[in-house]
Amino acid sequence: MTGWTALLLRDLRLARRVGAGAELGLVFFLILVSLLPFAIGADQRFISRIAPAFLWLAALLATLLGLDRLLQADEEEGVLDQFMLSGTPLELLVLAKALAHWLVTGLPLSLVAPLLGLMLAIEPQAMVPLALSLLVGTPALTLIGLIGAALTVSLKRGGLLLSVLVLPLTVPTLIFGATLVKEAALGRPYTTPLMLLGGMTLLMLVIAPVSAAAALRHARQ
Amino acid sequence: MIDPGAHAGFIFAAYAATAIILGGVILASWLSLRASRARLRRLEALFPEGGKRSS
Amino acid sequence: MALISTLGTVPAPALAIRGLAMARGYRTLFRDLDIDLAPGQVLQLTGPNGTGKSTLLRLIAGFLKPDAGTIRWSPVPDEVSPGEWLHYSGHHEGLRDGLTAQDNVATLASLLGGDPARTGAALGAVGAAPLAELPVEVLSAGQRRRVALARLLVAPRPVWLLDEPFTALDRDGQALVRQLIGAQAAAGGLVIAATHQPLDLPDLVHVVLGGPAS
Amino acid sequence: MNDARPTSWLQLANPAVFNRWADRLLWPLVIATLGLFAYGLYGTFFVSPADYQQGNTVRIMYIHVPAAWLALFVYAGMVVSALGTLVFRHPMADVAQKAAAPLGAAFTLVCLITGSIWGKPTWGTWWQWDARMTSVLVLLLVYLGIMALWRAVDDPLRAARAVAILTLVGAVNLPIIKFSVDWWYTLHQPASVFRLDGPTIHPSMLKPLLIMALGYLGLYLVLLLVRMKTELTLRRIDRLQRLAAGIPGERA
Repeated sequence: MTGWTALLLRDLRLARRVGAGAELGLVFFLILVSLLPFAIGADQRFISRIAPAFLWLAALLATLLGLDRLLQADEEEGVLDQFMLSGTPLELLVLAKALAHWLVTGLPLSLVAPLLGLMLAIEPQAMVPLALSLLVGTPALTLIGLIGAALTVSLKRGGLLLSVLVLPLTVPTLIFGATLVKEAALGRPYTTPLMLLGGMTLLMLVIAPVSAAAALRHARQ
Repeated sequence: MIDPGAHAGFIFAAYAATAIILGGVILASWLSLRASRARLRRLEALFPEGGKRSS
Repeated sequence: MALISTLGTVPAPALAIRGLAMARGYRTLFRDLDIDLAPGQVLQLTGPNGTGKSTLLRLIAGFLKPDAGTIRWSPVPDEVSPGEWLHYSGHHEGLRDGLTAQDNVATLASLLGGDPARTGAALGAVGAAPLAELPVEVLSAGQRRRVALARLLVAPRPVWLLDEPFTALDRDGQALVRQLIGAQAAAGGLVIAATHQPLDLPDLVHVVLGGPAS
Repeated sequence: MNDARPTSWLQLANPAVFNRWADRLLWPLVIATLGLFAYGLYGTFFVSPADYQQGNTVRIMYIHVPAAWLALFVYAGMVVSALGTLVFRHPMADVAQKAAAPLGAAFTLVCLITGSIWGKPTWGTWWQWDARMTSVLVLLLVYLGIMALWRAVDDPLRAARAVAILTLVGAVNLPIIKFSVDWWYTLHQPASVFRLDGPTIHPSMLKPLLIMALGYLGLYLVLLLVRMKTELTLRRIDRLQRLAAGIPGERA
């Protein structure tokens, strides 16, 4: 077993044991969705109209959960020192951590979102595109968050700062994702936003590990 | 054609807002430069050889 | 220490430090530092607190870049990161709460290019076999130290950098550390330990950091 | 590969040289800036004609458009500083970047507020989720994030490197954000809005606009120098305080 897969499995195991992973993110997502009608009223048609945008916004916020501890816990315990001594490049190791984070937040969220879409009276033809958009788009959110996590790794209360740093950069992902679902709900083709969303994720797949690793290296200088 | 006089208030507001923001930044920058210099002078008077040793 | 004798897979390098200088913040910790270390030698670093013992170890580990001077390993070529040849054991054990001692050490073994299958034997060798299935957050500081020591055995590496290796350890534990250092040196490895405890080893190189201010 | 910058050069030489040049440049720049603003404002209010469509409100353009240019220009300068910090480890690069970020945020804020005030008589609303204003708003958020990161990290060198990485990440993202917002706007564009950007600009308007832009640039440079000098003084104070406290191990 290589160091990369060992790290991935370790983080998945940690997420299960510590309980900050899948369940809590999903519960947070569910709470956000159930709060919406209280804020805007029970007008089914209005809810249906803003549901795609709102589900994407909720997914964005749920993805931020736990990001502040993603690298910090390893830094505090001296595990990041060991990363530096590993034969596996730091860029790939932080990518493994991001993948683990996505597997316990983004992935379950994408699969559950259509069910919550039912509650928000989303158009039936938009169910599958909703799950698809989240599957393709939430990795970009996690990866952008990875950069923020690396930049705030040594800060005691970095959670709020992380959100401030990260959220502006998520604008394109949010636009493409929410537009995809909206177009699908109107019965229009959604290939363009899907391609743009995928492009965003691919781009972040390159930028995020490199910048996060650079930030971690510089943070210990 | 819009009556030129009708929007004088908006023009004034825009220029005033700009003056307040940029003026605020100018004032803040100038005051902090003065404050930092004053503090440095006080410290240098208190520890005359401290700064020399460092360079 | 049968585990260490497998060191032979990697040739132990020699260390040559020339003209090393480092400042932290505005303080110069040391300058013009020269150190030579041959395979099989043990270096003991001493000096008052805040004189840069930990910084020197982190410089050698490659975590920090020096202000001036060079750290060269031979025969390791310069392009290879020295990180892959050495173990670094700092103030933190490198163990994550929420995982068992076994899981922690096995993950580190994989990360450091060692053999996770040796985890059980390594934990046994440091006297932590009964702790293997316990989550590390229930362990005492000394027990955590022991578990962390197992890392040195699951991934054989020729160079050990140990920052205060005796902290929190009882008499047996301290004897164990001495034994491990001795075995590593006997196998041709290279050990640099920052500690004020006597190491009781022949052929010990001693470096004192931070003489009186001139 | 372990050869690094000599300590003395890092600590003193360059800041001293910088301070000498800054003192020499500062007052000529102040005078030039005042002159440009005087000439520019005269042109704005007494020479420039009212727009045939927007009337006198077009006079807001002379403070709005240069602010938008500066908002981008300052960010471009910060990208250069970020490269200076990360690649060349230039000791003045992070000082420049730290000094520039609040100035960029201020120009962005001016751009947003004047745009909003211009929008009220033009569009009939204070805020329009128009592609440009939305992008500029995101730019302001990025500036604020950079300033927040500067404040959060205590050690200046460490903060400088983190901010430099964030600046570069932002630089890659800003064009994408701009593109996505434009794309979003073309999908959601309300039919009733008419665009601010006239296809052509009359030379009688262009000249005061350019002069005002130069005035803004001068103001930026003056403030940048002042803030860099302040930052250097603050670092010197910090150093002096630590030395005066007699930290052990100091062998300078």
